[in-house]
Amino acid sequence: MGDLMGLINLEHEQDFLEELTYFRCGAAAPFAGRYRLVDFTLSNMVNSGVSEVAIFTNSKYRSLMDHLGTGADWELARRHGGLFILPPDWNDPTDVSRGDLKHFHNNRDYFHRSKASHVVISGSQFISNAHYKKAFKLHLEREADVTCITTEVDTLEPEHMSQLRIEHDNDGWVTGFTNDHENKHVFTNAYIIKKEVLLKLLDECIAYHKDHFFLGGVKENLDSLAVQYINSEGCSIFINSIKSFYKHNMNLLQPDNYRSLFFKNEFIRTKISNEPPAKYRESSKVTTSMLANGCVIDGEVSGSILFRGVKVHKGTKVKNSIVMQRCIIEEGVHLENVILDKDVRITAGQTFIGSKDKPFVVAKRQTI
Amino acid sequence: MGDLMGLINLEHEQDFLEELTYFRCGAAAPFAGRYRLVDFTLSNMVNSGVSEVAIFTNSKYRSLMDHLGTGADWELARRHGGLFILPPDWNDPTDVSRGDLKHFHNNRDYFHRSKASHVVISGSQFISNAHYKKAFKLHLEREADVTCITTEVDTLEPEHMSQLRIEHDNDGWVTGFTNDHENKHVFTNAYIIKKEVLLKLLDECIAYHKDHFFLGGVKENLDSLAVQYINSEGCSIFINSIKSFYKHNMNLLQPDNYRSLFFKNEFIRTKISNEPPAKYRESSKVTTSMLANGCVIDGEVSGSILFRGVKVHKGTKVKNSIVMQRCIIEEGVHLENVILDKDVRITAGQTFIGSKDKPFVVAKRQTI
Amino acid sequence: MKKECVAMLLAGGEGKRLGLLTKTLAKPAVHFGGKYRIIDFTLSNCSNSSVHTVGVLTQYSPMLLNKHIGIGKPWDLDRQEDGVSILSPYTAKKGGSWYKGTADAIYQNIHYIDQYDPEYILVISGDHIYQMDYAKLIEHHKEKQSDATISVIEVPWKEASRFGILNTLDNLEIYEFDEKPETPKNNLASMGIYVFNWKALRQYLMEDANLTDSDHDFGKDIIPAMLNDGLRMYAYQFEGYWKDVGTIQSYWEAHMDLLEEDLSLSLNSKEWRTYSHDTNYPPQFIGEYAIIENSLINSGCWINGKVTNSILFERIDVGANSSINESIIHPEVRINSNCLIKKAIIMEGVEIPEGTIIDGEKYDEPLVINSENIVDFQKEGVER
Amino acid sequence: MKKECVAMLLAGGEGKRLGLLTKTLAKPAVHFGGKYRIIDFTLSNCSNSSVHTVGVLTQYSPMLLNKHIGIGKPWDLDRQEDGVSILSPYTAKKGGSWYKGTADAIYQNIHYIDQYDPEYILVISGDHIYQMDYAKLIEHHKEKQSDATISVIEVPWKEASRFGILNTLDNLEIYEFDEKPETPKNNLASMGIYVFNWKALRQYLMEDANLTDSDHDFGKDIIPAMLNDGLRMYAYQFEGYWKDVGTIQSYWEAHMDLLEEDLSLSLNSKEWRTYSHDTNYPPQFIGEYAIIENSLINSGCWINGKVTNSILFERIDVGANSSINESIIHPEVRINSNCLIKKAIIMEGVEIPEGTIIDGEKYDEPLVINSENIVDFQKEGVER
Repeated sequence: MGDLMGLINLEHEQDFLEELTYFRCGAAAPFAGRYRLVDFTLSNMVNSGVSEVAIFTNSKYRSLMDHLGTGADWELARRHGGLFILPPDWNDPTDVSRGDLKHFHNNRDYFHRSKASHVVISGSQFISNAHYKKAFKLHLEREADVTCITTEVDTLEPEHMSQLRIEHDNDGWVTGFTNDHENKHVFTNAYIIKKEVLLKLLDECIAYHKDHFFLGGVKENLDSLAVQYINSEGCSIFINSIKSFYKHNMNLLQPDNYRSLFFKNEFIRTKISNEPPAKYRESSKVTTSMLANGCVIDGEVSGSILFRGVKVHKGTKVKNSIVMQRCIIEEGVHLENVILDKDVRITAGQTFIGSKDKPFVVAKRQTI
Repeated sequence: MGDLMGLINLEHEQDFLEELTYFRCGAAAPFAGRYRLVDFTLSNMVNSGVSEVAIFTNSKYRSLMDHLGTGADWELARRHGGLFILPPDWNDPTDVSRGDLKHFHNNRDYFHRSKASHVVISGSQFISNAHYKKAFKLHLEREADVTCITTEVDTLEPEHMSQLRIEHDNDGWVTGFTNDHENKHVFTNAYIIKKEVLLKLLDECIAYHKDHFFLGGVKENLDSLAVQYINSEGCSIFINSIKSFYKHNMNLLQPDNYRSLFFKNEFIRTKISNEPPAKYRESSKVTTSMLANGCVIDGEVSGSILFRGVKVHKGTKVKNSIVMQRCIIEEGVHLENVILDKDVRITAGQTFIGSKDKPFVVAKRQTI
Repeated sequence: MKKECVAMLLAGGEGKRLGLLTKTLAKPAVHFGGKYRIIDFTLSNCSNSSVHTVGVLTQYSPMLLNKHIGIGKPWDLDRQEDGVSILSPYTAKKGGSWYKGTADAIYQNIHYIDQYDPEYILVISGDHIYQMDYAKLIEHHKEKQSDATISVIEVPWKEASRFGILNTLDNLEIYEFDEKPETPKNNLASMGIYVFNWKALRQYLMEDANLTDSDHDFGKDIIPAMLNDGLRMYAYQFEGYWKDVGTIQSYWEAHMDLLEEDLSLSLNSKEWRTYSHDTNYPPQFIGEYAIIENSLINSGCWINGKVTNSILFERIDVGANSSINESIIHPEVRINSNCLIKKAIIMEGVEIPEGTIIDGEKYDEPLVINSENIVDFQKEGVER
Repeated sequence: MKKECVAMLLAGGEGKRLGLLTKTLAKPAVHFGGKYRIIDFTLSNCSNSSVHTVGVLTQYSPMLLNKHIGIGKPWDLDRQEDGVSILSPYTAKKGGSWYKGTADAIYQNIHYIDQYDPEYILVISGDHIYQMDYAKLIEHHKEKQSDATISVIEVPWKEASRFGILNTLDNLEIYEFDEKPETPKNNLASMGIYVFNWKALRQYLMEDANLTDSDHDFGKDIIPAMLNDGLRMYAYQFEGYWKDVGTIQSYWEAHMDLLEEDLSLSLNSKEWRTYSHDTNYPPQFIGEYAIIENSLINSGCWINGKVTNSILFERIDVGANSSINESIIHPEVRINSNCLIKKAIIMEGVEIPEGTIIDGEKYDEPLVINSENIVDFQKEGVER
């Protein structure tokens, strides 16, 4: 797979998680007890043998940079290849490119310097634990220009509504991208593309003032391109709103879903931490929950996800909630259907209750 | 020296090298055959035992990031501590800070999370090869709030004119910062400051809408602060214009200056490369020059500085010039008092001649 | 390049009294504390004390230990110019042999130390559980202008005769070293942690190497010789948790200590981190009917039974209706349903069949279970 | 974790015929090419061929070699899950010994290989100068569905009797192996580079280990045994520069080759980089009266004399009026003024006093100068 390079394009994924994306981009939002959304796409790339990955970031990328660091925890801190976080920093007054084309254009170097002749491109909103190897094999066998990763859903949920759907013939060639609300064949925004095709479309897109590489480059040229599809295997989750974020966190508390996301394939890689094992004290009562290391539990926790280093004091009940890194929940608190961002402290004796459709969200670093 | 953390503040150093800073910040400008300006300050910090360094960058920081990478080549790719390149990325609508205070304010975390209780702060325009150890020792002995690194120059040159000068009493306490054009005691913009003093001045500066930490915080409060000075030892070079840039490159071709910058103390660290030794072919004629590895020389080179991977073809003369990475100078060319930025190709048979005061500068990646 | 201080970490011990735990593993590599190996405590001490030049002397079953230490990344000891170096006994053309004693181990590696031209040598071992700032010890050594400084800890008087006891003046100057004295004059026990002026030590090592009747041991030979010659030697009193986990019983006790809240040993301290490798296992999953009390549990565990007063390493399954009490479960263990495990240490990778009862309370010391002796417990049936 | 291919790099050779150059240094660690050590070529081949799992077998004077390889950073072989591992002969409690032969070296490290459960084993040595894409070799091995593939190079017919010659069918299938044949039937010489199916090789190694009369050598024992049993064995023909720098003369010749423009060996290729450690020496300084022709010069050099047809490693001073011709100067050498050096190899750290004349043309092979034998040349006076 040395022939495949990676690109995570975050240009068109901005601020989709309300309070959670006030100070960070969506890709950096914490998920599933110890991860950030970007970990899934990045791990799938690395676990498929991709050894160079660029990330087009737009704004609020600081916490993303902090999380990814040198890339060492994803085996990407390499002298040749590796991880390239590319914030917007361009100074050419003659540059007329727009939207994500501005990223593609100003980072042509990244594509030119690599020996790879195909690029796997994805956003961060599709969560799975799957190799791109199979898709790449198909892509090469069919000699496709583009191979789209898709998923067929049983029931259409609100989070699928904004995704493109695909139509195709019996040989797996894509014949159309639509927004047909009845179509259950959903595009994941991940695709493999020939590098030379990418560079050609890039020039065209800029010449015609397009502002979206996939829509303006691939979708509009579908007639003249050979576009395959392949269904992603296993767990397929879209997260593009607080509601879908909450729902899919909670779904992981069903053993089958937990197993399918985490134990069906290679492990999802994330930033290495130095937290000690979670500590359950005498008075702790924990059921149907996921806990990360470094937690210290004195109270009751049920149906919840606790990130690293969360402290739950005595006499406190945490139910159906998501509690992010280093939150401290003091004594006698009652939380239900709540999302606490990092470093929140809930002072003693308080009660906060949201609903499943509208969880109560507390932005980071607050004491309430 | 675990007690000293580093900060390289580039906010007030923008675009001072004309063509050379069209696409990069000044700190990333190549210097002396294999370095970037920032290498000198960064190496002095690392060689003084500083193990965490933050860099406040403003714009055009991409090539700086490429150069510094993970910081491994400066022994700063550490799990705890290390190198933090901090581009402007802040999203707090209530933030009223201005100028470099915006950097200080939005990166308070950097100061808080470190155990160090003093900070050494510098820009990138002062070039030397000297420890901060002596200055830090004095700083601690005198229990100073701030210790300024200064240099006493024999002759005032144009590049000194924009620098602050210091006045002091017999005990080494600074009594004034001036712009007195006759004063030869020049401030290098490098200083050590107590972290608690820094944080206090930071709050004051923001409250009073200052836009320059040193001028608004330290200089204006000189009466209430204990400010020492210490003269930097050895080579002391200021680079803040194309003219001083050219002059100081050329000065290094005097053996004493070369020795004093490179062999008087520890080595200046820079990005590790994989270039083979320089190759001198049969017809090469090279005198009074500095050459980096990877050069291949067929022609005549005198009084010049050649960066990595420069090719000088047969029948070509390069005189009193600075030729940066990977330039190709074809056959029968004559260059004199010229600066070629990276990746320039001079096609066969051409002549370019500038003057010492006004060298002919070619911006990067051009074929002429 | 010159370094002020080089640490030599002795990690070659066989740890025979740990029985099955050290059958194929050096003692410093034995799992500890739900996530760590014993040596992690010493390596973390080095890292937290800014002692960045560390030679680790391995010999007994070094494979896993060498792999664990690797390039020293978790402890920030992967450095270009110094960092951690693994020093195994060198095999010359005509064969090699193990180090003859602690002093011989250092003697054989003089060339390693000399390249850093240090002022001081810190000699430590990878066998103990403790959190200590070596910088303070070295500072003490400098202040006292000592030739050799030995770290000591106060032990209960009645136990003092089990230790090497240092008899000191009020200013902590050492005038006598009593190895396991019958009637101790003091209760300051040596922790086997030394700081030496390298020049002085080097001389003693060279001389000791030529002595045929020497055990080439710090405690038995070098320290007594130095005392005899009247070198300046001081004790440094350490206050805090320190435990030699030399036996199955003390290994188990140290784990139970870890569950005590009021001991000064803390894995949760932000000021004094204990570093080790981390894996990419997902967060632990606690099932609907799980009961967990007073326990430490690591990533990747899947708990459906009852866990009390126990320490679970990573990736452990506890089946429904199983109960674990006062036990230590090493990584990748699968405990099926309806099991009862009490006061036992289950070794890495063991699968405990449904209905197994393992009750260490019936024995003198905690039971150690591996994939061989587990068969002895399979047929005891279910009685709860 | 599983890896398709594991490389075993034999780097234990004493290189006796290199005389002074290998007196305290393993042959693979000898300086080469103005910046490199011999083993860098093989390690760079691994890196450029995407062979990321490399066991390096060291034994003779391994200290410097181990330090040079370190964690494998220059070759991008510092990896969490595989990367480069140094495998020295293991010292067990009762002593250890050197590997008995090339096959024994692999046999002793079966456990290392087994942990990656590979399909293929690539056996290479760190003694040769060449640039080769092992991926193509492995591809060839797969295409031919071979059990063992040996890389060969065409040698001049008249020299063929100095090599191990492989006799093959037209399709490159090997039917005979002739060690240094008096009348060679072929001019395809083995380069000592093998790919094996691991399962097959493992079996042969186990059996060979039990044979008391075996030399435990690939060329002498394993390959003949495989041929004898009728395994599928193919040759892979390498085209390019390949040189065994086994003697002073060939070491010197290989350097002169490096100065030839039209050889396919290129240090300047962007497609096939040769990696090594880089230092922070400043750019080389060429003085006012310097004359340099057809030479390679590294960082930190300071040239005031004349350098022709020579290769200078880093940090070398050449004084005024000194002349260096057809010579190889290792790092940190100081050549004072008025010296004449011709056809010589000056070893690391030597200082050549003013007016010294060293003329290798008078001898059978190039002179090797170290800090001991330099005194023999000091008094010969200046005659230019």
